Amino acid sequence: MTLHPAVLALFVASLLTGGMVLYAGWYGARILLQWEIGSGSERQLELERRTYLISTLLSVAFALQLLSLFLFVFTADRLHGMFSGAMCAAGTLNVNGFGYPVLVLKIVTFLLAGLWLVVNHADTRGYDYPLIKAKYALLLAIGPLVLVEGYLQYRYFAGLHPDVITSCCGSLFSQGEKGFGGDLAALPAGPMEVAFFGGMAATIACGIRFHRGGRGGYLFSAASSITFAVAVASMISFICLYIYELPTHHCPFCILQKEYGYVGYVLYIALFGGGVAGMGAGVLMPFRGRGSMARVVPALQRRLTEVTLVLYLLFTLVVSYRILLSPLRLGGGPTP
Amino acid sequence: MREASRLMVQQLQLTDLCLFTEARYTRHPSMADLHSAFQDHPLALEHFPSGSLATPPRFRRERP
Amino acid sequence: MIALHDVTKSFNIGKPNPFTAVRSVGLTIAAARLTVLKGPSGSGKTTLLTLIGCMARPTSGRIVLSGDGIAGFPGGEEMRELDITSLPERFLAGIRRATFGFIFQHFNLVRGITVLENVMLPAYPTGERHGEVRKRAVELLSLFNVERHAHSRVDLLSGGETQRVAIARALINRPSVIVADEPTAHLDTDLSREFMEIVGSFKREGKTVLIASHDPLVCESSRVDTVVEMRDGRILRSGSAP
Amino acid sequence: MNRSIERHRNILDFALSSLLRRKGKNVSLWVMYTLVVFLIAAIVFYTHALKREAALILQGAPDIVVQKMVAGRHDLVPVGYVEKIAAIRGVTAVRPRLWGYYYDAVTGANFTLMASDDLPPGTADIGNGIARTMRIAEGDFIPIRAVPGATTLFQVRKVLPYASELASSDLILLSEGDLRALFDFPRGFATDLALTVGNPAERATIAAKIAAQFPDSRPILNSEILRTYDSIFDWRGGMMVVMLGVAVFSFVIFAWDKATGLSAEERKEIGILKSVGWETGDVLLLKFWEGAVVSLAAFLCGVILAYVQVFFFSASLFEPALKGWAVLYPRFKLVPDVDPYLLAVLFFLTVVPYTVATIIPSWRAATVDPDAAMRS
Repeated sequence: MTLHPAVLALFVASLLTGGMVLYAGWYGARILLQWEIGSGSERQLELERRTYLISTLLSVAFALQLLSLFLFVFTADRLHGMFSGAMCAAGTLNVNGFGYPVLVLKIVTFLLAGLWLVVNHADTRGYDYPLIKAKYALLLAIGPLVLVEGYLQYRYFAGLHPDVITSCCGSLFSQGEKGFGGDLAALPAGPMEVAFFGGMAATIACGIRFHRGGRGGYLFSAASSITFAVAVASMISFICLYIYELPTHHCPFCILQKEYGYVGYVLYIALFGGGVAGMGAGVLMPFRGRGSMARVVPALQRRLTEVTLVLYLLFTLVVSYRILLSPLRLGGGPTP
Repeated sequence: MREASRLMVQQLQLTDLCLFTEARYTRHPSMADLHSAFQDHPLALEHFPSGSLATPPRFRRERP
Repeated sequence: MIALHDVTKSFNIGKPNPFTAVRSVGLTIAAARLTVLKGPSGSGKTTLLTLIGCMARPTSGRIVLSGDGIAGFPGGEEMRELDITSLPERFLAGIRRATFGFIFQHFNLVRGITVLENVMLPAYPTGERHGEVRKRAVELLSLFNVERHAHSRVDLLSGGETQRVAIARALINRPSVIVADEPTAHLDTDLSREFMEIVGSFKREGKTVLIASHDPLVCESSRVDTVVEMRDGRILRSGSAP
Repeated sequence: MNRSIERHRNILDFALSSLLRRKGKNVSLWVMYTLVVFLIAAIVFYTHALKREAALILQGAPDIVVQKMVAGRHDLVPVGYVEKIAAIRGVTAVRPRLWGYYYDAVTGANFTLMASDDLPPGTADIGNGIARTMRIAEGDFIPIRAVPGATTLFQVRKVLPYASELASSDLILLSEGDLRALFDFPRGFATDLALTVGNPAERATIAAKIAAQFPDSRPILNSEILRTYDSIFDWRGGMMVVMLGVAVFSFVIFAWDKATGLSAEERKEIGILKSVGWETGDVLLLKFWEGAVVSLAAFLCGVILAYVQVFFFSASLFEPALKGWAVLYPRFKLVPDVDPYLLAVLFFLTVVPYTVATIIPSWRAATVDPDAAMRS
């Protein structure tokens, strides 16, 4: 199954990303060892020039990571025709054991990549490379993840044999099913709605307070991360039900399809964007006071908070719009 | 364009598109058995160029 | 005002042919004055200019800019003094763009684009509105009465006109310091005298001017305030003009 | 915020002017780039459109086709099977089909002959491809060498419509009697049986029953007929892309070489930019915008050219490859159908490798020392 053009495209993407991250990681390690800001020696100048290369490489690599995350899900959705029993991407990912780990790894590397870009952006604003050690340590953490993900993705597609009987998302994400998908689906709709809307309200409140007063940065970042997790869980537990207008269909992938107007993309982009921005603001908190960062980090955090607020608000509006619009009324729901 | 072909297939109960008219197994890939490409003699190799394009369908290859 | 403390710049360290262009130079460039670096070629004049003009970083020693606010440095407005020795290149370039205007020996205009674009070039990365930069560029060109060449290509200009366009380009970002490396090397006497007129107008506007030259017309000109003699990377004598 | 937008605008403006200044190099790069995108796009469009066409046209194919196999070879099926198969519950109709191939020595083309019951003896309906190849029209006579040796002439009653050429370009329809006489078909046998099944869900179970009841028979389901063409081009489409991967790889090396091989003029220009006030990041952005403009232009032109080639000229470039040694090749127009997903795949296969290949060269170009211009 590896000779399908889309699969080849994904391999090209993960090979290039892996290569770039390796190259950047190797230089990152060299920088970590030989970096002394004071000296004007030619080696130091050479290393500083190298930092430009590394940040360019990694920005391209992580942009590629984002694109390949969506292409991966879309390819899985596109290939469900090959497998009897798979009605959407959920089924295709379930064909062999590598499907879901690859997806989870892709999401994790995407979030870490977003954080790296935020830290890198802050570092370039400071005039004495204040965060360079933190930046490359984080890079050395992301590198292996990206390589493992590339390998698993290869194993996943290589192991895809058509006509394998796979279980559809209906059974994967149904109440009765044991396992991760089932537990998420089994979460009761009523309390989850309260948790979701409460989380959103808390994040927005902390966000505004942090944006105006500059206090409570950790609180805001924690709130946005928890709400991110709650939102993902509530996607499966009740949001999809309203979109599909079907009380049993919990699949988080089907909303990416045409018949639901690709609303899945809007939701996921808003959710992931807001999540990364919120966590980014949190990651920068410890560097608020350090030297040249004192002036740069608060301004950057304010902008990140704005991004989180806007995206989370968009997410909540779309969700509540679909909830009010859809004829389905869940029993315990707070809505009239 | 498409309607006329659909009608033709419906009326005459055709089974394959007329794309590669070189050999039996490339003209009707869904009908041909696995061995029609090597029908000339026991050691025959497949030699029609479009044979490399019209590969035997998957359901023929996978299941016995 | 720019102060250099015990600045050394050597190249190809660790390679077979290391050489030191500038050896532990101590120098202060007074504000709103015309300083001339005098000395034969190879005496480190040009390297010293690149160090002062934030183009390169010294191997050792310290360079300190001072004055009422450091233009081009984020949050520099209310700073009295800034040690720029180990600033990353991004910030050096910011200061260079805002504080220094460069005039080169070979004029260094970009062939293939119009004169106006050449003058506007240094302002592109600042992100200033295109319209404002263009208006200022046209004013500068008319100030040096080369405005009629605004839309012609650079290689059609005469030596004198090219020099004036180069000067206009140096002034586009309203720098407070003008750095010129052998400006009169390709000019005849009356064009050189005219150049010194322009330098005089800079001083009247309160700009600091730094010229590296061994052209007697420049060194003995009455407008010079300090002459710094250099040889083999060291300062022999630095005193006010005779 | 608009300060950085203005900065991007200025640098993009300068990037465009610097691209135009070095026309020779950039145009040759753009042409190569467009060619690579065109080739991959044409392949991807062609395979996608053909698969959709096959899936839609063949929906009318028989629900189940039963063939008799003798030692792995397709053999004639005795008419006796018809009653037994008709007896299976769920089978609504069984129609024996009589068809075969005919090699016409004159034109060297292969035709498909098929029995059709509404034709008076001595007449034939021929596909448009045959009419074109043998240059005959309605009312003319088509010579067919019969098995006993004599060449029988059939009068062409009707030429099948041009629009249906994708399905019937090489078809000759004769009455059953003529066909049996021509090829000395033994009485009581047919080529295969076309079954219609009332409830589509039962097709698989009925096919299993037939296979169990007649071990020497081979049922072929309608869904399998439809998916025949999925596997043809999928694998082949992939193989083509692998071969084109080599083309992309050589193009990427070409782009790398173009990006590293800076002319003295360019290096001097970047030196001037750096000395005048540009910073490494700005020059990197300049190089990025140059690459982006070339990539976008090439990607758009390549895709548009591929679209025109595949949907207006129905991939005439590929015809020799697809035609092989066949004399007769159907003329058909593919219904345009471009799927944004394909464009994304195309983007990954062409623009992404180019961008990655030019990062390091443009970085190397951008790290010219600011004081280089002073010393020149």
